[in-house]
Amino acid sequence: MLGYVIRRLVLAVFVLWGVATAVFAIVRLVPADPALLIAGSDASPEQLATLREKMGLDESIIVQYGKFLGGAMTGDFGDSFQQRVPAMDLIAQVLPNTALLAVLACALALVLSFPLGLLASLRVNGLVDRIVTTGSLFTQALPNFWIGVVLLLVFSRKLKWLPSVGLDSPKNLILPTIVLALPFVSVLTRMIRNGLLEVMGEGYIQTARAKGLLERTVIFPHAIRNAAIPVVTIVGLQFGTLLGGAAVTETVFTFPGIGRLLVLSLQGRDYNVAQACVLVIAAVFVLINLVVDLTYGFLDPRVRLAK
Amino acid sequence: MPEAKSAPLLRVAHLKVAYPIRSSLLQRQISANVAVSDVTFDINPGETVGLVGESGSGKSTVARAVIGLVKPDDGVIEFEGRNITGYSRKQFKSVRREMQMVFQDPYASLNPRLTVRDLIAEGWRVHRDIVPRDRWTAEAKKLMDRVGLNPDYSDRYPHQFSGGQRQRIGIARALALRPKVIICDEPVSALDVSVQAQVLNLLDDLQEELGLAYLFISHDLSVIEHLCDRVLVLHHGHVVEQGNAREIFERPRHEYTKALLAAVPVVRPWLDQADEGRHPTGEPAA
Amino acid sequence: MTKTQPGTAPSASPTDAPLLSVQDLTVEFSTAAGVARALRNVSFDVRAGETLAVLGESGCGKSTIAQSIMALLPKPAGSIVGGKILYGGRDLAAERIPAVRELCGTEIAMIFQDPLSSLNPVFRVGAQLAEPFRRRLGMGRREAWAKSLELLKRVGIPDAETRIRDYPHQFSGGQRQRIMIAMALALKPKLLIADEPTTALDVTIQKQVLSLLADLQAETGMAMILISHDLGVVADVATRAAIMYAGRIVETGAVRDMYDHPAHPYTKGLLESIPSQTSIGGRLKPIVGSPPNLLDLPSGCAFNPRCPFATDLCREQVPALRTPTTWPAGHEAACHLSEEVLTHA
Amino acid sequence: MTATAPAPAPAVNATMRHARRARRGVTVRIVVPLVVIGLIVVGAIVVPLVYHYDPLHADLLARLKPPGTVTSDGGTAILGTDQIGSDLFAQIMAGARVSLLVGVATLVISGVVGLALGLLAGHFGGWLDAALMRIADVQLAFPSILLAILVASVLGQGVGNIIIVLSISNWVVFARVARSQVLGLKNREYVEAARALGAGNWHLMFRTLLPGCMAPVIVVATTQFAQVILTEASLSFLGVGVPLGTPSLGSTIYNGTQYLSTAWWISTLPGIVLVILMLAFGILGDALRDKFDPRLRSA
Repeated sequence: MLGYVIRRLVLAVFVLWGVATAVFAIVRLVPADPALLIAGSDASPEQLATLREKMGLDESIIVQYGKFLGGAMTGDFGDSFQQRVPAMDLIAQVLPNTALLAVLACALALVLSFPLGLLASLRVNGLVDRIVTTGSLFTQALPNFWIGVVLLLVFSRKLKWLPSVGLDSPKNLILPTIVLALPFVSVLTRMIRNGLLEVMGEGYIQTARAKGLLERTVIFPHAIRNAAIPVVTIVGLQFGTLLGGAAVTETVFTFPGIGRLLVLSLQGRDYNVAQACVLVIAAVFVLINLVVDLTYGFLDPRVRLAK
Repeated sequence: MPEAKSAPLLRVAHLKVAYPIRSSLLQRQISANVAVSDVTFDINPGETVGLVGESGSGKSTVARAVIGLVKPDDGVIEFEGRNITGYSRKQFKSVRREMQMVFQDPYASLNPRLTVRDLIAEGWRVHRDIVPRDRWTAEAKKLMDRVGLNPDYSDRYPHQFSGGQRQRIGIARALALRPKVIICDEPVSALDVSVQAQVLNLLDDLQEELGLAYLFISHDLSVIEHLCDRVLVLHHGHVVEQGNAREIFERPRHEYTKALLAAVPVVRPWLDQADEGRHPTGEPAA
Repeated sequence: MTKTQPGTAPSASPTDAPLLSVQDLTVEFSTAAGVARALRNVSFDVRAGETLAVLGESGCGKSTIAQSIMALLPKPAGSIVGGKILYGGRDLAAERIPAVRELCGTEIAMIFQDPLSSLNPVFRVGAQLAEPFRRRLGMGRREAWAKSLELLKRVGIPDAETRIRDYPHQFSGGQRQRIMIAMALALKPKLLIADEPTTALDVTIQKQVLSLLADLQAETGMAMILISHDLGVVADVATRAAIMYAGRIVETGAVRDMYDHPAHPYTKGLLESIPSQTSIGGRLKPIVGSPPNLLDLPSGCAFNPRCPFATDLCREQVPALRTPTTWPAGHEAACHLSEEVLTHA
Repeated sequence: MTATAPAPAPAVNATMRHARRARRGVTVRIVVPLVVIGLIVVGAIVVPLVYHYDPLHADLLARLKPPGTVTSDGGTAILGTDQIGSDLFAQIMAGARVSLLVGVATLVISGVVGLALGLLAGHFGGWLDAALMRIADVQLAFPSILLAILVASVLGQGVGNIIIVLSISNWVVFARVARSQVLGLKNREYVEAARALGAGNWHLMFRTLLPGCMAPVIVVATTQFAQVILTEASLSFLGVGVPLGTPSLGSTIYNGTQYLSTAWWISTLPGIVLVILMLAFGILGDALRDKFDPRLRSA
């Protein structure tokens, strides 16, 4: 188990380094001049020169890269060009909001999908199964920005039940949570349904039945525990999609989160902030998947006890 | 029966194969799991040598090493006097024409996306000079007929055949290269008893007709006893006993061989109680 | 199912009522390619303490018998479409699944071919062993654990005190099957169904597992149904056997009677196709052809296309199980030409 | 010796009808989505040609007209007009054309690259495999839409750039599927049999392993196609996708959101087309999965 943990940790660090390098490369190595990108095409040569110096662009690319990595490790991504404050401060303001949103969406998805997936798997082609299968197809087909817009129109503009923008009251969380959770629910439900169906055909389920256990006991814990193992991995991976989806959803609802900060900073060419946003989101994602991998090892003794 | 004077077709001396154990952290090799060590035997033209052992005895590893699917760590493999141990993949290609293999699982060993004709012709695609392309269909049909399959079914896919028929396809594929020796890795253990006998008879007929040599691997002692001239008994990667098949089955010397023979269920145990000579397969020669 | 004649039930002496009596059991599976008739009019009895073997090749339906008795038929594909499974005055074929499961474990238990996939990989063997005690008898954790340990020792797992905390993948194949046996026998069932219990094991391990089963049977007096494809294993373990082909019992009787004087051409063919001392160096006598497709059985006797004795009658009429006058009671074969088969050397 | 070909079953009963229905179901679920996708493709090619659609042509008098309005030049705007007076039907179809183009191009590029790299990595293993998989790990640590947003905003707007961006974030999926499939097949006896015949790397990779990878790759391609179109729409919605003036389903939906309460159709109708397209691909992907992976197929 220790070897497994160490291996996962090393991998996580490596991935973060890779992400940082990729971000650096994307912003610095594209043919365009970052200073020009930031200052805009109408800037004077003097302005550009000052900016280059300020950004350290006059130094060699290796030095720039070293400084960038060093800064990234200490959470120093430079100042925002627009607001003249450290990029990390801006992120610190909005990160908790996104975290709250993501956790709520995740929780909602888990709470909905486990019973739905279970019910669907109990009677294949039954009523619940058909509803779940069709429903999940629909939710996956709906672009989340579009649902967001429609929900806003219906519940805040027409019915005036819920506030539309910002984050002034807990009520502001309701619509974004639903929009973020929807695709997640459909993926998870199908995953649980198919996982359970597969597990129910395994030999140990026959054994459990042959022992005369009630069907309830056959499912809890025998089937569920085994079906949950791949689901845990998917939850981790889907969390990334969820964080990505936050950029769109937060924009639709004008929600003060890291996704919207990223979009705004890109629109304002505030690359220091944009870099920081991407790296922070990637770090969160890597961290969550690290936890997921360790949970996986805990759930499956074959992984934990492998020599 | 082999001619005793001629040079061996295949000579294996002190064969050792180990599978690396890698550290989970850096995937560096930290030690090795010795699958077989110090295995030595010859196969003469037209002869059948049996490798018998339980799971984990390394008998399949020997087969895979001989045909070049795994690299031996030590020892020498000679084919018709040529040392093929260190052959590169390209060099090995010429050996593969002479040496073919029939696999255990008639379901997994045939590419499900190829027709029987294409399965048999696959070897001709690799070795261009055996059969010209325009003769493939005709030759494939001939081979199907030879192994007891209806040549009209040459356009069918493996899943349309039963287990025994698929094993016949596998044999036809091996024969297509016109080899001198065929390595049979548990060729009948996935088959039902009644069908197993058909395949064993087919192998027997082909040997007689084409002068093939077999390296026959099985866990089933009665099959080995039926078919083999000489036998090697493998246990945990070591040869515990080898020699003339009849002798080993009638007078096993090693404790493991004795235990193995004693463990085989006897079809008609009641005959044994009357008769003194206990045979693994029941039915003493009465 | 109108044109087939029901097989006659084996004669039972009135004083000795069978523990389990299967009568005219017929089971169908629906598959994408059509309906497979897995079992047709299968009848047999098992008496307390005896071992009945069900012998047959892959796809003959022998495992379906076990699944039918234990209500383990895959749903919704498989269903019992006719016949009775009588146990303790109840017809299990007619009862609802939960009612049958009540009997599973306490009255009838089962072990399977592949001991690795039959054990749940994510639970300790101790927990799996304790389950019958805890869930069925309502024992406390500690008591159930002690009972499990006792069982583990009984089936010969060395160092049971520590190994009880291990997971299935940490055991060898033979040990896993021992654990399965311990689990099946936990609640002292009256009947054990062993479905190819040693097929996945090496011969030396097979011998140990079979002798363990024999010991346990002598100890508890339970009856056993052994499902196997191995003529040797059947001769070793059982006194009586039913030989199956394409979903029907084609011959049944004392193992020794049948092996020495097979009355069905299939039994005869099976016995002759095994390599034996007399066949060394020579040719075997296989049964020609392949087993039939259960979706499209030949008319008449299902064995007729492979049978050297077959006549027009065999191609038209399904033979019923019968005991001709010269045979010992209880030895029956489903063949129109049994007399000829018997006299044919 | 007869091959055991499936033959018609002797009796018809309830269980058999069930089985037949399940089989027919898969076929229907493949054919119907294909027809729907085909119709949209034909529409996307033909309609803009017939309508002579010009996205930059503004007709302020014809702004925000509801579906069915007769326009000044005598035609009927069957789906209404947008905020600059363009015919919405023509615009949606032109948008679908851009979306489909982006989807197909991305899929071809990322599919070919991913499949090739996955095959190589799976077949040869070693450092190539390790390097490739670490790159994949890094890339999967990016939520792909973030990568797309970042790259798109650096590269600038444009259909070509969108295709590059989406290809970069999609090849990994194909590479991983192909690689894991190859790893699964590699030790199958039929691959060993090909090696025992003396087959070289080329033969093994393209004649033996590649055909075995195709089924899951096709399934993944179906779902990825939907994902790509959706991501393109999202990017256009965020303003980093197709340039202004290029209609895409995403940009049309975005443009319509400001008018939702007054002209619901601008945003809703292209949304519905997008949903229909996504649904068709979703159903198709599921049906193909059922066809190729019978384990999950219900009896």
